[in-house]
Amino acid sequence: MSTPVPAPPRRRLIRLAGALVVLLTLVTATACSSAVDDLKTSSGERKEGGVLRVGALQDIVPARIFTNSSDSINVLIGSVYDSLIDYPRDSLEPQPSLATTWQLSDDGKQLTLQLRDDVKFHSGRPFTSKDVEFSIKTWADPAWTVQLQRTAAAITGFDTSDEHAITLTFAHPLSNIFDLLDMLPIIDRDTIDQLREGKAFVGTGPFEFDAWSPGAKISFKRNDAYWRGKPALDGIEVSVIPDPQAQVAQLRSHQLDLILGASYRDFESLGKDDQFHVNQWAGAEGQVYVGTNVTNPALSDIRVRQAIAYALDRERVVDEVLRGAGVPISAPWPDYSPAYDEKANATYDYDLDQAKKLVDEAKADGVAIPKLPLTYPSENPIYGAIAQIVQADLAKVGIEVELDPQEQAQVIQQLIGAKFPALWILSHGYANWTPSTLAVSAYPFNAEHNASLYVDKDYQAIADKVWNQKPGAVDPADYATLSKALLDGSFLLEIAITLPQDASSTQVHDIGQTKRGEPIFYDTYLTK
Amino acid sequence: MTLDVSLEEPLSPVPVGPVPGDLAPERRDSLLHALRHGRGLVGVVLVATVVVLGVLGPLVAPYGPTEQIKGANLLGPGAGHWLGTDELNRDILSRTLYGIRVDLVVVFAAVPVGAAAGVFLGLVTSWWTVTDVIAQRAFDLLLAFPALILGILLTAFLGPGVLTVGVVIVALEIPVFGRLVRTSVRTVREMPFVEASQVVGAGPWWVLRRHVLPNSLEPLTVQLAVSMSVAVFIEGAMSFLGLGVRPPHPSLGSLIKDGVRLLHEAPFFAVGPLAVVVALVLGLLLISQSLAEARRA
Amino acid sequence: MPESPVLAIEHLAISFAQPRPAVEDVSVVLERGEILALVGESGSGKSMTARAVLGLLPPGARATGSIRYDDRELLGLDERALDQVRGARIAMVFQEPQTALNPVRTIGWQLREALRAHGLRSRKAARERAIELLRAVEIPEPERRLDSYPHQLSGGQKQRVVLALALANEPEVLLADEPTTALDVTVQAEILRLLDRIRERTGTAIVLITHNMGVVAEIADRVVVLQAGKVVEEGETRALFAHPREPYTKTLLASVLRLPEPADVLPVVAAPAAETTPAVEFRNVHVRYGSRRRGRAFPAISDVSLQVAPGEVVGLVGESGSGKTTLGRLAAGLVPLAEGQVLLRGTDVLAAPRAERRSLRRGLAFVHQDPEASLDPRFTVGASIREPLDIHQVGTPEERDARVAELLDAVQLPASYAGRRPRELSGGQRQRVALARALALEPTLLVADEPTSALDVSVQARVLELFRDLQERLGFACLFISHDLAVIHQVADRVAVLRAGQVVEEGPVGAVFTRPREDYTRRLLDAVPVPDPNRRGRRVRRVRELAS
Amino acid sequence: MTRYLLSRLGSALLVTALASIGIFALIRLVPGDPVTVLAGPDATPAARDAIRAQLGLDQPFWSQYVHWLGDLARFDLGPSYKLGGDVGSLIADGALNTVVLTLFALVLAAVGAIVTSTAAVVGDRRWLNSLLSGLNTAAVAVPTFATALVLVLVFAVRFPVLPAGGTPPAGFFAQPDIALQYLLLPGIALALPAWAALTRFLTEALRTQMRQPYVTTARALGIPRRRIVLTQALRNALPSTVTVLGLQLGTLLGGAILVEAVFAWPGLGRLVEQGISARDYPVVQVLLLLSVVVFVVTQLATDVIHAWLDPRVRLNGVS
Repeated sequence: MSTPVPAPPRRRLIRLAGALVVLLTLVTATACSSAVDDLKTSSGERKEGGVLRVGALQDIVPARIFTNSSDSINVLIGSVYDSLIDYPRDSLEPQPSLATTWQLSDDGKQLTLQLRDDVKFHSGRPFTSKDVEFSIKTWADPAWTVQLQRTAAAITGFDTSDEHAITLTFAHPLSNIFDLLDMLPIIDRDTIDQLREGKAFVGTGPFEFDAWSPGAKISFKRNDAYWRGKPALDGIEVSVIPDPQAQVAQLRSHQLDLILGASYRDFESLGKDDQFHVNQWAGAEGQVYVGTNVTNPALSDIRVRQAIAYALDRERVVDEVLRGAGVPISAPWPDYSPAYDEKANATYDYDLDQAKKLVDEAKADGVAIPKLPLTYPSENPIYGAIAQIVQADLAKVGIEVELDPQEQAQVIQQLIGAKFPALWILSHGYANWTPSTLAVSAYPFNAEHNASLYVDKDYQAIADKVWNQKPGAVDPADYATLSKALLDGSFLLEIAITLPQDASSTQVHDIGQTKRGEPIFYDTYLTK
Repeated sequence: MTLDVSLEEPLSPVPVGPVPGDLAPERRDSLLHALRHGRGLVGVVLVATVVVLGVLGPLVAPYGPTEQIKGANLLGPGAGHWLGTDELNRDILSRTLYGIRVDLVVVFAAVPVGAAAGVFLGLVTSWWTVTDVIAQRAFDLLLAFPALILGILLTAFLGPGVLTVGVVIVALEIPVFGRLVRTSVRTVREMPFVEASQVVGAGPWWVLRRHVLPNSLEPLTVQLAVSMSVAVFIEGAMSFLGLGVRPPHPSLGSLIKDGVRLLHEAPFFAVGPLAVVVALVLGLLLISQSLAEARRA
Repeated sequence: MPESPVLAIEHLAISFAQPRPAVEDVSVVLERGEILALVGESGSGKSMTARAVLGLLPPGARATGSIRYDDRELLGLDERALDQVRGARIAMVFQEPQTALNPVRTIGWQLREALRAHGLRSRKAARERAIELLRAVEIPEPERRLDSYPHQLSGGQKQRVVLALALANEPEVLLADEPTTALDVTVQAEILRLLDRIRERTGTAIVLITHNMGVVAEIADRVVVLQAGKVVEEGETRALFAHPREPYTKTLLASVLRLPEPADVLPVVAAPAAETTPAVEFRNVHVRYGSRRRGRAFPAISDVSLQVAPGEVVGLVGESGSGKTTLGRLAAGLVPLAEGQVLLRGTDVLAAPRAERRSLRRGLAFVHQDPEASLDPRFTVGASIREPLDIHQVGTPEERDARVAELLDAVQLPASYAGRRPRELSGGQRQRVALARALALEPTLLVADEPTSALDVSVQARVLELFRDLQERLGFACLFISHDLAVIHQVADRVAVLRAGQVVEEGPVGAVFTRPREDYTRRLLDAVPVPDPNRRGRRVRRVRELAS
Repeated sequence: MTRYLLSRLGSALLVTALASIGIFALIRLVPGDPVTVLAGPDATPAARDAIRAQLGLDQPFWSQYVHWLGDLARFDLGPSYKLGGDVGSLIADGALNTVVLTLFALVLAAVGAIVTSTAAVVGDRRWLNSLLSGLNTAAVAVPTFATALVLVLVFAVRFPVLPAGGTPPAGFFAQPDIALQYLLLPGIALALPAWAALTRFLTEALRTQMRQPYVTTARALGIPRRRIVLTQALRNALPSTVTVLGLQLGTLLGGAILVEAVFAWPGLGRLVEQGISARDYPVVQVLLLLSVVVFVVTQLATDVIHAWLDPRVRLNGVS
């Protein structure tokens, strides 16, 4: 009566599951189709072409494409466009680029530039003086909200009668005119509308814009007709990876060749790993600072602001937060700036006793110091870390601080509207350029109207004075006065210069960087 | 007809009909019993340990939660600092002990508040068709947003902080409990004993208060434990995305977040807070499982 | 040569991990081709005994002793070996046809599975055999039914399918666990007939597990009486019914309610109570289920008019789906009225103002069929009984407690029971509590929906007696709903027979049951199994006449 | 059944319509102004006004809403404020990534749950049950971001066999074998809690089914236990499991935000976060509406599947 037992479905199921597991293992294990390149051992032999895979923290934003506000934008501008002149990274001596020579009139109000005649846009159209005029006028359009818009707007005349030369006329001498010419990418006037929509970016640079999928990826291909000669790489592919941790993981697993946005600590540990190379770009610095609203009753007393300046443990911030990738400062200037003065830079060295003394004095004079909110953007962890160090130090001198992390969007709105209730932490740039650029353009410093609501006649006067002079002809004493005005006003308390970093695998060679912070891949090549 | 006197119906409890799979009639306080034995006991011990650590933590913590110890930058676990120190020279053990409190608040305040609100709304609305339909659609709407999207959105309003986490959790729990209670109302109101009360003249409030609520307590208790474990995760996930407590104050989630940023260089950092989170969630899950089992039995 | 018994159970004992009624010592022998009835009340172990044969005991149960099929020991066999026996040699049919079939598989699929389990792999052959089986259990249009799902069949048809499944592999023994309990009497009669014919045709020996002495008398060759896990008495059916030896068997037989014989009934003196207002009056009422707006209204009650005089007990009988329960619920205000009027003590309930409606409701009470669900499991017995008093805030709390004690006494439960929980009570006790609760507000009308049908016969008899006694003492009117004609005969003054939502016949119980005017009523009466084996032949003949 | 489904469809549409108003209003109540975010810190007031007018944000609320509805009806989602691109294609890219990841995780979880819970019920061994229950609890008790990070550390950084993150460079369909490797780690991290929840539910549902009388009937017919589990109990447990699966989809979408962050997976989570932080109204309101639509459609789909799987509903319209 025993009947043949049918093949048990369970066994079939187990077999099926087994087959599935084997299949998956095979798929993952077969080297030929592995998603992870096994690039651990490098032969050091140069590879022809190849695509450089770059990780960036932020995506491009077409409306703010000329603002150096994200690392993807930096790659795009640096790769697709050329400017008329280039500053070397650590000096303010203009070098030829699209302009070969230039001549400034004696009164400093006219600049004539000779342009290269062998340059073509990616569209194939030749580059002419009209393009320079168009680029400057675009830059002067407030809609693009560029930093040196005031400088561009001060250019009142364009003589483009010669296709390969241009003469610019200024409303008044512009000490930072070469800053503008360095920053200004030469853009194609035919495709400006597509640029606005993010559909086309046409320039004269070593790489052509290929495709953009918002939020994910931007790709570039080699410009074979580049006037300097064709670049080594076949192309560049930028992946937008907002999480620094994920960037590092992808670099370590060799999915990326270069990452632009890891944390300071990650760069530190990658630097110790001989599979990777970490670059630190002096000359393209930013500055992190504590801002004060001088109309806040407690902060309106200069002694309180100075006390805060003394209580900032800049060395600790540089060591523990920036992991050494920075320099403690009291005045904004880097050491190669004409305004740099070692003594002025040490004005507010860490001195808790002095700080406490100032606070006590102010309190004795009846200044009430309630708990002060300290606002900072919550997205970037270094602000949070610095804020907590500042909070701890200020507590020691008798100033209670309440941390107020906010979204970047709200922080910027408060910055623009000068609406911070008391203190804030942010970064600024432009101290590495001609000093007048900082005083007339950078938002927190703008002498006319700034986020601190700091109004001072002397400061306004000296800011204007250093701007309305010929480039390179500013009296060093004027810069000293400017520094003194800033330090005496103490409305913006510098903490440290931050040095931009990036990390690449050892297969990547010869990456460059502009003063603007744009990575340059023209010379870059890969080894096998 | 007459009946033989010898056949007395027994007065001692006799279960009716031996249905296969039914268990002993002794069900008195079976829920409490479940918590005193086996898995339930493990759960209670785990949760109680975390609660005691959180409540007594400040007494035993060697340092303050925000105290920055000079020179103690990112130390590994050692005699002075059992769990090491963080980037800002703070003792992780102390921060963990203080951080537990945030999660305790979230778990034992926000979840009950959300649950109570959900139960109340569910009870009030589900009796009448019109209010029921409205409430159900509103609950649907709340459920339609994944927790973290709700979190991101609310943070845009309120800024990061414990309050935001609490509000997110309350907003999440309202529809969960509202729906649960609705199911109970729908089931219980069909029960013969409720019909018997209605025949005599019991109104909706009477039925809801006297019959529905007491009879929903068991599923609600189970859900409460589950929701509490979910709340721990939400605090963790929101802190992970930077939407949680404000620095410098620690929470388990923010500690894990800080820890995982350094996972590669300082793996010890996240271990302590992660262990606490796992213990708390595990404990709550075990409790809910044992309660659910006891209920089914 | 005396044939060996096909199934022999010796000293079977079943124990459980948790305390529950167990089987202590059961020995039963089943001869080839006979129908053996296993009789006993709940907890007597009759079902467990049958399950033990096929190794289908609930988890945690342990069986000792011996169960031999064809001299082969079954107890202790592993699942694989048991699977060879199950279905092929010994098959089993369960009580509840509603749930015994897989709801998401077709009838044909389930039959094929049963055949496949014992070797019939060919789809075509299986289909043919399935049709043959459905035909054997007398299901019309078997080819079409193969593609039906269980929910598309009636209860009786489902039980036939279950039988077809059991017979699929031509077993020698069929264990039938209460196969007709959940069915209407007319269907029950048909299924019993079918079982008998199957035995005659195939020679399958049948163990029939039942609590219904009528069924036993109808069909069984031999009877084994179980009480509390032990065999009390056994014997040939006629002999046992005629001369029960054990007191338990005697009580069991005595508890069985019987229908009146025409000769028993005295000419009823109708006591017309025309001048008093009826406790409840239905005037041309209609009830529809489903939303009428969506055009799917299904009529449950159509144009019924009925009166219940104060102090009168009116029985509502009918098969399932006849609308008897709906009518009761209508009186209790639990279902919406579609058309017509319901008058309580002469007042139209729906037209009455709120306050009056509330006071009218005070005079109502409702007892439900299911003792498991008729009390809130979270209330103590006392709280349950008190609830109507609480709702209407009658008297002080102390007075209410006193009233609870009084009511418990009235339903013959000790006052100490007030503190107990429903789960600590037996089914009969629960129904007593439900009755006490219903009487708390001294209702003028009690609606009792099958209050005793879930109870054992002996318990049922006592509850009915108590009910009758209370009714006479308190004088409330009552709508008593039951499918069991004998129960109605026991308690009701008048009876209304319902069929498909309409009253077919109405009148004094004695008159209707002995001299029915309608064919339908007669058929109902004839289908009731009579607990007297001597009258077996006569009844079968009459049923056949009616069926033709 | 059609009638039943139509009524469900009606209420689904109502929820979506109400949600669209709610979302539209809610986003505009969030403090912070898209114009200032877009214009950046250095813009002049005039520049900001120009941008505001260009975006149509100077219009009254209802006019903006009606405009938006009109655009929606024409499937024209307009340009993103910040990213400049068309919102439709922007979301389509992100949505594809998220949907592929979520569905992959859903399939992993569902298949895994069916395999493990049938194994547990068929096998019915004490050690097997303890093992599965332990795994199960562990999968629920460890936060998703922790499992995700550990997976990256182990399988991508320590032993680089799988990608640490990102989407397959050639897309999902060109090279399925590569795509699978990219999906594996985030898929597992996302699927684990859902697998645990489904397994727990399905095991319990199967055990409940195994206690049903029809199973006793089947056992009494000599049908082997594993066959009963696979052909009968599973089939009966499926309808309610589908409902739970539908609910899990919501949880998975929520979890996807975390997993996407860890694995640098450019999906909807990132878009939501960026969109809200930039106050990019067109992006955010479409995304939020999308999450409502997904929820509503899932509910509807589970209702349909539930009805279709259960012949009692399919044939008789009993809901």
